[in-house]
Amino acid sequence: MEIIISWLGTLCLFAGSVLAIISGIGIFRFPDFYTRMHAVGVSDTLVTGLIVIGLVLQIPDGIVIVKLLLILLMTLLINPTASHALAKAAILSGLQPTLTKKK
Amino acid sequence: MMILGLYSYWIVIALMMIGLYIIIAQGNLIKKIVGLGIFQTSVFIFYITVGKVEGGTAPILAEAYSQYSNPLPHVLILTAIVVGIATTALGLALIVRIKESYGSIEESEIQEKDNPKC
Amino acid sequence: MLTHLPILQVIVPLLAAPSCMIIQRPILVWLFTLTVSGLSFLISLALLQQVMISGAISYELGGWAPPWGIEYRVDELSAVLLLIITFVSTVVLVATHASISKEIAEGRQSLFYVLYLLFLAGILGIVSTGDVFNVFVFLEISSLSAYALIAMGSGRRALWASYQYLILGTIGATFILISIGLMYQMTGTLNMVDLAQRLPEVAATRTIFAAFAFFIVGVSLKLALFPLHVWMPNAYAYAPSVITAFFAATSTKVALYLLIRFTFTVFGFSYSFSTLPLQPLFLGLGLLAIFAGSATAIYQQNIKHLFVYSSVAQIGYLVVGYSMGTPEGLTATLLHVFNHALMKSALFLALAAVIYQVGSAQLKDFRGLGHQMPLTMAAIVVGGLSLIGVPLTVGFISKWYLVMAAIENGWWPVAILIVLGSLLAIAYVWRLVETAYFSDPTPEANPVSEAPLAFLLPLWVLAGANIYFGVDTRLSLHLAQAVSQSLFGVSP
Amino acid sequence: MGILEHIIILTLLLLVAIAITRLKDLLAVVMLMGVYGLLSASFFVIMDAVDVAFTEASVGAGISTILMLTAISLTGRTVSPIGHKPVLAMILVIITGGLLVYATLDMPYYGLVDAPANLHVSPRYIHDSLHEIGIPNAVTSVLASYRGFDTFGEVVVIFTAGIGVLALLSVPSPTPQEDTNEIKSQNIAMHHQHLVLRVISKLLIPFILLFGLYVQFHGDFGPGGGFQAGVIFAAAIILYAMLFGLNTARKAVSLPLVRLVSALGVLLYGSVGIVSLLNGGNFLDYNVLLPDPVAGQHIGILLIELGVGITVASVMIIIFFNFAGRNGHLLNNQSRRK
Repeated sequence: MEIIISWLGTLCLFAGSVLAIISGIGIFRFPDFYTRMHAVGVSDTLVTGLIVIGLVLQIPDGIVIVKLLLILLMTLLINPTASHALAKAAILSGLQPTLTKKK
Repeated sequence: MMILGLYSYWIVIALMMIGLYIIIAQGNLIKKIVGLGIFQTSVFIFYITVGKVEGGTAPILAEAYSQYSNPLPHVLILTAIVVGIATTALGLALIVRIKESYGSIEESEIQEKDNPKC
Repeated sequence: MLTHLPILQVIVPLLAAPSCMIIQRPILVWLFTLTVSGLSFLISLALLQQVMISGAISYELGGWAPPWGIEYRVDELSAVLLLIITFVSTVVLVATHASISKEIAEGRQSLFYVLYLLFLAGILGIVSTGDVFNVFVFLEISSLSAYALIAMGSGRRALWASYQYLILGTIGATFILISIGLMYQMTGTLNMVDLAQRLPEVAATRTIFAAFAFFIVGVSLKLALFPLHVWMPNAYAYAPSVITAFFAATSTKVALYLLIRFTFTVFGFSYSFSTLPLQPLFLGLGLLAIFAGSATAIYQQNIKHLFVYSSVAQIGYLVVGYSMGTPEGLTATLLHVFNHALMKSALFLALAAVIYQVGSAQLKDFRGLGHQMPLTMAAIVVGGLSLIGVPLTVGFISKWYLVMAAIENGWWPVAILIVLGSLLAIAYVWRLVETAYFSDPTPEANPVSEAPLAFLLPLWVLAGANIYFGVDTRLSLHLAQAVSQSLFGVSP
Repeated sequence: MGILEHIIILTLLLLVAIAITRLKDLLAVVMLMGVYGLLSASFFVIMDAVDVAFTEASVGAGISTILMLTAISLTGRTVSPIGHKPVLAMILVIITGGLLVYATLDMPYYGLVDAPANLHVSPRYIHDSLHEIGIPNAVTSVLASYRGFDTFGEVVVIFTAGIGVLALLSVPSPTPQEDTNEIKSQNIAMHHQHLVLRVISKLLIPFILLFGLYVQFHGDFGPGGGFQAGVIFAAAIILYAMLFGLNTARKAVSLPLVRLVSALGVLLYGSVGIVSLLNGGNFLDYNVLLPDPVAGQHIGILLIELGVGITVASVMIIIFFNFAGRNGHLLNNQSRRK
C-alpha cells in the first residue's frame, strides 16, 4: 500500500515537472502575448497542483500535509487571478492579439 | 568539494562584478540602483556560502540533528538585507524627485542641465 | 549609571530621534534636540575624564561577553572623537533653528531634526563600538540620514549631489562589508580586540591582504580622499548650510577614525605599515590632495564650494600626518582633526549666517559685507587665517607639529611641500577677504545688516576657540599625545 | 544531492545578471531583479539559511520590486543607450574582481566543518543557546539576544529610511472634500478594471494578515520573526491600497498614526534596553527582566521582535504610500497648470 502511494507521488511529481517544461517551451513557441499567457496560465496551476499533491503523497507528516494543502489552496486562488490581471492589463493598454498566421 | 567551493566563490565574484559594472557604466539612475541591488545581494550570497557546513542543516536546534550550519553569517545578512532595502528605498525616492525637477533620469542629461555649455 | 556611560552616549540621541516624531512642533523639537545634544556633550566629557584616569572602558551589550556579544569599547581615541563630535553638534544646533526656518519648508523641519539626531547617533556609534559588523550598521545609519539631510538642501542640485553620494557611499560601505566578511572567514570573530589577536596567525594569507585592500578603498571613499573625493564638493555645497558646518567638521573625521582604528588596532601597526606599501600610497595621495584641493579652491565662485575644496586639501594634511607612521605624525594628525573641526565649523557657520542674511554665498555677493556684517566677516577672517596657519590660531599649531614631525622623520621635501600648500591657502582666503572688505557693494544689492544673535553666539564661541587653542595648546596637545601614545603603546 | 541544484542556481543567477546589464526596458530589468531575488532566496535555502531566504524572498522579490515598479511608473521605463565605451569601468571591475579571485586562493575550502569561521564564536550559539536563551531557532537567539544591538541598529536603519522618504516625498494630504470626490471617481474607474482582483484579494487579505501574525510569533521556533512579519503585514495593506485606491486605503490606515507607530516600534525596542538598565543589567540584557533568566530572555525577545515588526510594517507602508501618493500629486499639479 505504502509503496503504491509513494509511486503515485513520484508519478505526480514527474508529470508536474514535464508539464512545467512543456509550458516553458510554449512561451517560446507561441506567437503573441495572449497565447503565451495561455501556455503558462493554464498549465502553471496544474503544475503546482501536481507537485504539491506529489509531495503530500510522499511525506506522511500531519503538519506538513496541512501546510502543503494550504499552499495548494492559495495557488489555486492566486494563479488564475494573476493570469487574469495580466491579460486584462494587456487589453487595457491596447495590445491586440495576432489573429492571422505568420508566414 | 574544492572545485565546487571555488566555483561558487568565483560565480559569486562574477555576480558582484556585474553589479559593480552596472553601477559604474550605466547612465540610467534606476539601473544604477538595480546594479547596487545585485552587488549587495551577491555579497550576501558570499557570506552565506562562508557559513555553510557540509552535512549540516538549518540552525534550528532539534534532537534529530547534531551538525548545523553556522548561524552567525545568517544573522549578519538579515541585518544587511534590511540595510539594502533601506538604501534602495531612499535611492528611489531621490530618483523620483530628480525626475520631477530635472525631467530626466539619465546621468548625462542631468549633468548637461547642471552645466550647460561644458 | 556611570558604568553605563558608553551606551548612554549613543542611545540618548538614538532614542531621542523617534521621540521627536511625537513632539512634532518644530520649535519644541529644536529645543529638545539641543538639550539632547548638550546632554551627549556632558556624557562625552565624563567619558573622557574616566578614560583619561582609568584607560579604555569596555561595555558588554546584552550582558554577553565579547566576542559572543557586541562590545562597546571607548579608549582615548574614541573619547576625544566623541568630545569633538558632540561639541560641534551642540554649538551648531544653537544656530540651526534660525537657519533652517529660512531654508526648509515648515512641514519638514521636525523631520530634519529626527534625521539630524539619527546622524549624530550613527557617528557616535561608529566611534564607540568595538565590533566590526556593528561599525557597518552604524555607518549605514549615519550615511542614510546624511543622504536625506543633503537632499533637503535647496534646489535640484542638492538632489543630484545626494544621489551621487548615495551611490558612492553605498559602494564604499559594501566594500567595507566585503572586507569584514573576508576577515570573519579567516578568523571566525567580529570583535576588534579579538580580531587583533587572531589576525597575525593568518596575516600572510592572500585573503587577509584582499580584506585589507577592500577596507582601505571603502574607507577612503567615505573619507573623500583624493581622487575619491568627487562626491564631496557638491554634496556639502548644496546641503542645508548648518548641515555643511556639522558634516565638514565631523563626517570625514569619523572616516579617519575608522582608518586609524582598523590599521592600528585591528590589523596592527606592523602589518599595516611594513607589509604593504601603505605609506608611500597615502603620502602621495595626501600631497596630491593638498595641491589639487587648494588649487581648485582658488577658482571657485561659490564660497561654499571654495571651503569644501579646502576641506579636500585639509584631508590631505590629515593623511600625510597619518602616513608618517610615527607617534609625532599621528599626534599632528590628531591635533589637526581637533583644530580642523573648529575652523571648518566656524567658517561654514559664518557662511550659514551670510546665506541667512544675503540669501546666497556667491563671491560677488560678498562685496562690502566686511562693513555690513562686521562680526560675521571677522569670524570668517579668523577661520581663514587659521586655515592658512597664521601664528596665534589653531591652524598654526597643527601645521607646526606636522612640519616638525616630517622633519623628524627626515622628510624634508614633504615639510617644504606642506608649507607651500599653505601658501595656496593664502590665495583663496585672500580673494574672499579682498571682496568683502575692499570692494564696494553692487548698487542694486539690498543693504544687509548683521546676523542675529542665534548665529553670532555659536559663531564666536567657535572663533574664540580657534584663537584660544591657538595660544593655549596644553589641553589639545595633551589629548593628542595621550591618544597617540595609547595607540602606539598597544602595538609598538 | 545538493551539488546539482547548487550549480544550476548559481548559473541561473549569472544568466539573469547578464541579462539585466543588456536590457534596455526598465520594466523587464525590474522584473528580472525580482527573479534574481527569488533565485538567491532559493540558494539561501540550499545553504541552510532559511531565515535569510525568507527575508530575501519577501524583500528582494517582494517589497523592492513593488517599490521599483512604483518608481518607474513615475519616471518612465526606457533607458537611453550609453554613448561611449565604458573602458574605465571595465578596468576597475576587472581589478576589483581579480583581487577577490586572488583572495579565494587562500580561503578555507567550502563547507569545511573546521573552517575558522565555524570554530571560534559560533559553536557557543549552537551548543549553549538552547539553555541560555531557551528557544530552538539559533538564528533568532543570536539576532535578538547575543547580537541584539545590531538588530536595534537595523530597526533604526529602516526607520531612517522611512523618515528620509517622508522628508523627500511627502505631500500635503488632500482636503476631505477633494478626497471624497476623488474616491468616487477612482472607484468607478477601478471597479471596472479590477473587479476579479478585488474579490479575490478581499478573500486573501485577512489570511495574509493572519500569516503575518503567525510569522511574528513563531520566529522563535522556525524561520521568521519581526522583520519578515512586518513586511508581510505591510504587503497586505499595500495590496489593498493598490486595488481600492490610495485615498480609500488612507481612510482605513491613517498615515499620521502610522508615522507615530513607526517611532513607537523603535521606542519599544529601546525601552526594553532601558528597563534592563534600570533592573541593574547592561543595555538589552534580558536576563534581568524577570527573576528567571530564561523567562526574561523569552519576554525580551518577544518584545523586541514586536518592536521590529511594528516599525518595519509601518515604515514599509509609509514608503509605499509616499511613493504612490507622489503620482496623484503630480497629476493634480499638471491638471492645475492646464
